[in-house]
Amino acid sequence: MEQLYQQVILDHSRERSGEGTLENPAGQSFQVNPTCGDECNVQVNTAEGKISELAWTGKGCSISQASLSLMYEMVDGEPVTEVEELGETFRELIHNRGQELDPEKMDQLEDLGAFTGVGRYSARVKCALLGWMALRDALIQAQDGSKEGSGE
Amino acid sequence: MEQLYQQVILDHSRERSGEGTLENPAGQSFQVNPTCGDECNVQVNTAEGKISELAWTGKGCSISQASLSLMYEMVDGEPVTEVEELGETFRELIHNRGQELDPEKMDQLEDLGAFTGVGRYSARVKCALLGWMALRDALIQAQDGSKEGSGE
Amino acid sequence: MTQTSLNVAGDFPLLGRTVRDGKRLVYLDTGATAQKPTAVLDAERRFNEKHNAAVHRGAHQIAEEATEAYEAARAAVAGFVGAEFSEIVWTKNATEGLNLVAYSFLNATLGLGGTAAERFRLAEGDEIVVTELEHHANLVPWQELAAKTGAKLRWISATEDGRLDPASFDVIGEKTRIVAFTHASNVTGAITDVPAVVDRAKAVGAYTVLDACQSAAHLPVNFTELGVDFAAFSGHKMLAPTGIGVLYGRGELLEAMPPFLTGGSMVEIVTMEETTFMPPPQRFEAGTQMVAQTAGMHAAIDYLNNLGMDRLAAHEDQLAERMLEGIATVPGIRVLGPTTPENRLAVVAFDVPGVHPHDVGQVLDDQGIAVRVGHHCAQPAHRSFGVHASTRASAGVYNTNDDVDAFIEGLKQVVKFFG
Amino acid sequence: MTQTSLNVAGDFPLLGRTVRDGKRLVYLDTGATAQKPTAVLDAERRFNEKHNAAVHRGAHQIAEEATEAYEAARAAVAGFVGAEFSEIVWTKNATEGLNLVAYSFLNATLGLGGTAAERFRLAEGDEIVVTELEHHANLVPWQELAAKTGAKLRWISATEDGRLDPASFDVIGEKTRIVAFTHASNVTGAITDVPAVVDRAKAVGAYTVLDACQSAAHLPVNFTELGVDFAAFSGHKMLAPTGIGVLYGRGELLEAMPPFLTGGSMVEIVTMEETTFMPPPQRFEAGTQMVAQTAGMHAAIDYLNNLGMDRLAAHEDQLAERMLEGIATVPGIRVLGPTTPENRLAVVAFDVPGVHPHDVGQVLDDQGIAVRVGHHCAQPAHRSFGVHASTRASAGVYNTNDDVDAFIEGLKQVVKFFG
Ligand SMILES: Cc1ncc(COP(=O)(O)O)c(C=O)c1O
Ligand SMILES: Cc1ncc(COP(=O)(O)O)c(C=O)c1O
Repeated sequence: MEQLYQQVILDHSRERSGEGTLENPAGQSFQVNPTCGDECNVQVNTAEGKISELAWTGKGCSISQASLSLMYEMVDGEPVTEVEELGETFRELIHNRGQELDPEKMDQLEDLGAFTGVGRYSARVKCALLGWMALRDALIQAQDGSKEGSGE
Repeated sequence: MEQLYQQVILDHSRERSGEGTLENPAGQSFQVNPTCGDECNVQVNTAEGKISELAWTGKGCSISQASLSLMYEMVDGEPVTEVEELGETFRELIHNRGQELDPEKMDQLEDLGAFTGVGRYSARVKCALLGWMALRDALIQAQDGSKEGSGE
Repeated sequence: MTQTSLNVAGDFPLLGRTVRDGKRLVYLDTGATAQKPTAVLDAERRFNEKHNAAVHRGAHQIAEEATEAYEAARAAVAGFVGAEFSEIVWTKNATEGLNLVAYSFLNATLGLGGTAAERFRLAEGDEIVVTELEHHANLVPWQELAAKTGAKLRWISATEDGRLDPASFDVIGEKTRIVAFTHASNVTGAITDVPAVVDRAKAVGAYTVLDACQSAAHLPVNFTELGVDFAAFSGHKMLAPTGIGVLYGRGELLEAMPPFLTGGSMVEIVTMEETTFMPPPQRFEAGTQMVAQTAGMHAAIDYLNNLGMDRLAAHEDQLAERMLEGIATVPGIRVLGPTTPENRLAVVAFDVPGVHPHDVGQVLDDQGIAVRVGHHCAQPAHRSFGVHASTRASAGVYNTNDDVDAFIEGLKQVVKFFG
Repeated sequence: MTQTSLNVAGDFPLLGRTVRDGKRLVYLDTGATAQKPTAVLDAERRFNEKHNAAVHRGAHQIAEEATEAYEAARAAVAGFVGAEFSEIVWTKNATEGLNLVAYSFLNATLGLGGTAAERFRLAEGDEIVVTELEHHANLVPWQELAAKTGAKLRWISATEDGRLDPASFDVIGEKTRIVAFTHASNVTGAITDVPAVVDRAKAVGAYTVLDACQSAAHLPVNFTELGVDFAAFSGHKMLAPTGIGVLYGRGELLEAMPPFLTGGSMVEIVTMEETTFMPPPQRFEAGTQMVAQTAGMHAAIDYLNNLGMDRLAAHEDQLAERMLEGIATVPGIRVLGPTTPENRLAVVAFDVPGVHPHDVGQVLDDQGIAVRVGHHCAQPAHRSFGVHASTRASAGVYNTNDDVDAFIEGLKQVVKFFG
């Protein structure tokens, strides 16, 4: 249990960062986990290739809430390409059946490494990734929007 | 094989009695065996509680054709109640899994006793009974008709 | 409280395995799907090794044997639920059975089935009544039917303790054509007062469709006595294999109803232009059926009959009582549904305030206790309790007091871990 | 003629039994349903004894294992037929798969599925094309769809030797919306020139629906390469258990299609008023699925892959040739279908003039030879040959030259007995 519910996760599931909504998000995505009805909504704005604003709302289990909260802390203000890369690495970790990735990647993940144990429980994979799915989706929208915008 | 295909059956399947149609049948019934598409049509008139006219057409296997032919020979001109009783006994025989019924009933069945072996083959039960199903149906119609008729 | 344990866990091979690093498995997820006794697995295997062949389609010996096994299973089911042989239609699960009824109404509405089927036609202004406690399987097909025919969907609401609210039965009125309702909720465990609904439906000439998915598996049921028109249930919840279910339909209605799935083995005469159909039950069994699974279903029915459904129900009543009493000793837990053991199944869903069901389930799983978490395919039922999801423990023939006690102990760990 | 026997009969327990007072069983009814190897029965049983639980619905360890087994089987099927993972939908049999497509078109026509589904709407004047060689499973659902939507049914006719007649392909025209046709006839054994039909259908923008029931079991198939839009087949014909089938649908189409059966596990958000649905393949898998059977299907695919579908096809080609040559030595027998072995399966239906198929089958059965008699769920195909019914011998992976020879010998007895 303690392997799954690392202190970082328990803390973030209680004290959540980044909860809220944006006024005029360029990208937003609503995702549902059909098994439990859990849901989240991620909103994002980008500027100069970076995430300029980020907010989320959602209801769900400690894993999904902690994942959203930690995601917020790690990616807000960061360059979009790096965020996408981080997301890929995180997905890789969660699909790694409870094993750590190579040290370089674990370094990149920083606190997200606390989610390593989730990969042992395939029913929880979706919980850990729900927020990141929404972020990926929202970022695509935001950037399509900004490309369209810049074309005008 | 010889137990199933008794000589009586082979003979009747080749030289069939009663094939034909009636002009104004009071009762008629068309029956299909869905497995093979075999079919028969039985037409009947009754008068004074007896079968006054009977005819059939059909296509099917030797068992079904022989059954229709022998049925014709046994019931044409006979009292309806006796025919119905005979039909019940025949059905009983065919559902008896290849065993003869008690001697009294076997006497009543006469040549129909040749069908005893059919009961061993559950897939052939329907073949042996197709004509008799049609006859029962046609007789009900004929008698409903005659009752209605006599009521006017 | 007397122990009525049936002591049959040894008949169920899966229950002998361990989980999560050697922990004894405490399986409390029978409401989702039941484990299978050796007798059922053996029957299915014996069919496959000795009698497997096409049914109603061959004249060779094995085909005859397969056909006999298939129809003998139907006869066993008919006896089990108080129905006639030809009132029993095989489906793959309860969901298909409920869809079958809904689609047959649709087909009749679109003109199929001739004058005999006119009675099933729906029109704008007609109403279909369901309940807030339905499993999605007995809700969404009726939503869809309503959307396609212009009929209006209405519903009976749930009381605070998760029963159908008689005060809302007056949604069944002159316009009602169909009343679809569950015999027992898979969330609250509440057993419905079926005659109360049927009487009302009959009074307005509406057809009744009973979701017997939870009831047929845990109670003696007799559809003829209940007076419902249709009922559906699944084999996998009652010790039989996956992939086999049953639709009951009153003889006269199945006779008149147009088919749903079409294809082989349900037709009489087929030309390129037109097709005529066989009488029920064949009319509703298109294509090669789940024959080996019917053999398994037959063995499951025999197993349950040998045990006695009355004894099974009494056994589960006692487990339900122990569960409810145990849960009451864990502070703060809210049971979704009746908190007393009368007229309910041993299906107990609950909310641990502040702890998400996923997390509850995870901590239980870590102790070897298998329960279900989520909305249990009944989102509106959860919404009626003001929650999104819940944790559900549900018992079966093989559970014991020890299982219940382990579960209660586990629940205490949950509260401790997240407390 | 070289013997290509695969010598695998020993893998199939049922083939070890005797029939009719101790006669060796010669099973030549694989076209109806195949026997199952021990590996398949073991896989199904292992699932039931170790990993049985609700799929996509639980968070406990066994539920996770069940879900993984279920989806791994899907991946295996996808690989086997050249499809993407999410293009594979589980059904109970091929018949359900074909009905699923027909009903989804109906649902779209009735306004479901929103604008994405508009492409599937049918209207009066539209045409649906089938063929005279179809199994009822790929004919009657289209007749029904036509009757319900006002579309017109047209058909490709059969040649004298039981192939699709290219001269009649011009029924596929501007009005054609759907072309449903078989990959291989279960009566004549003829293999269809799929690209010829697909090209024509594509040229007029019609959707193609392939009945792959006989082909997927006996030939290497790749639906992506064939370019069809939908394809259906059944597990029980390809060494897997009864009760499991597959619908292939091109990703883009499944994405846009409204669901068919509705209920649990295929929904996103359900309110009493309205429901949203999951993406494919889940959208088309309502209710508890045939999970143990998917484990059996996985083992069947593994078994076939190990053997090699190319080798299997070569083996059966050789048996077909031997059968046709043998039949030609029995005077008077008329083969319904191609009399030469190219582009055909080892499925040979024939007429013994003056002897009804029931009687033919009975005499063969008496010698332990299991064949099929009747119309094989293809009445129009029989009508095109001017017969009502036929006898059909069909071979599988486990048959040998000895089996074929016993069958030919048996046929000589038939002619002698009734001659
Ligand atoms: C060519 C063909 N299509 C469709 C089917 C229907 O398959 P099933 O009965 O398994 O649904 C069959 C087999 O019966 C067949 O041979
Ligand atoms: C009350 C109820 N109805 C319907 C169903 C649907 O049954 P199945 O999924 O076997 O079709 C279930 C089980 O999931 C249930 O509990």
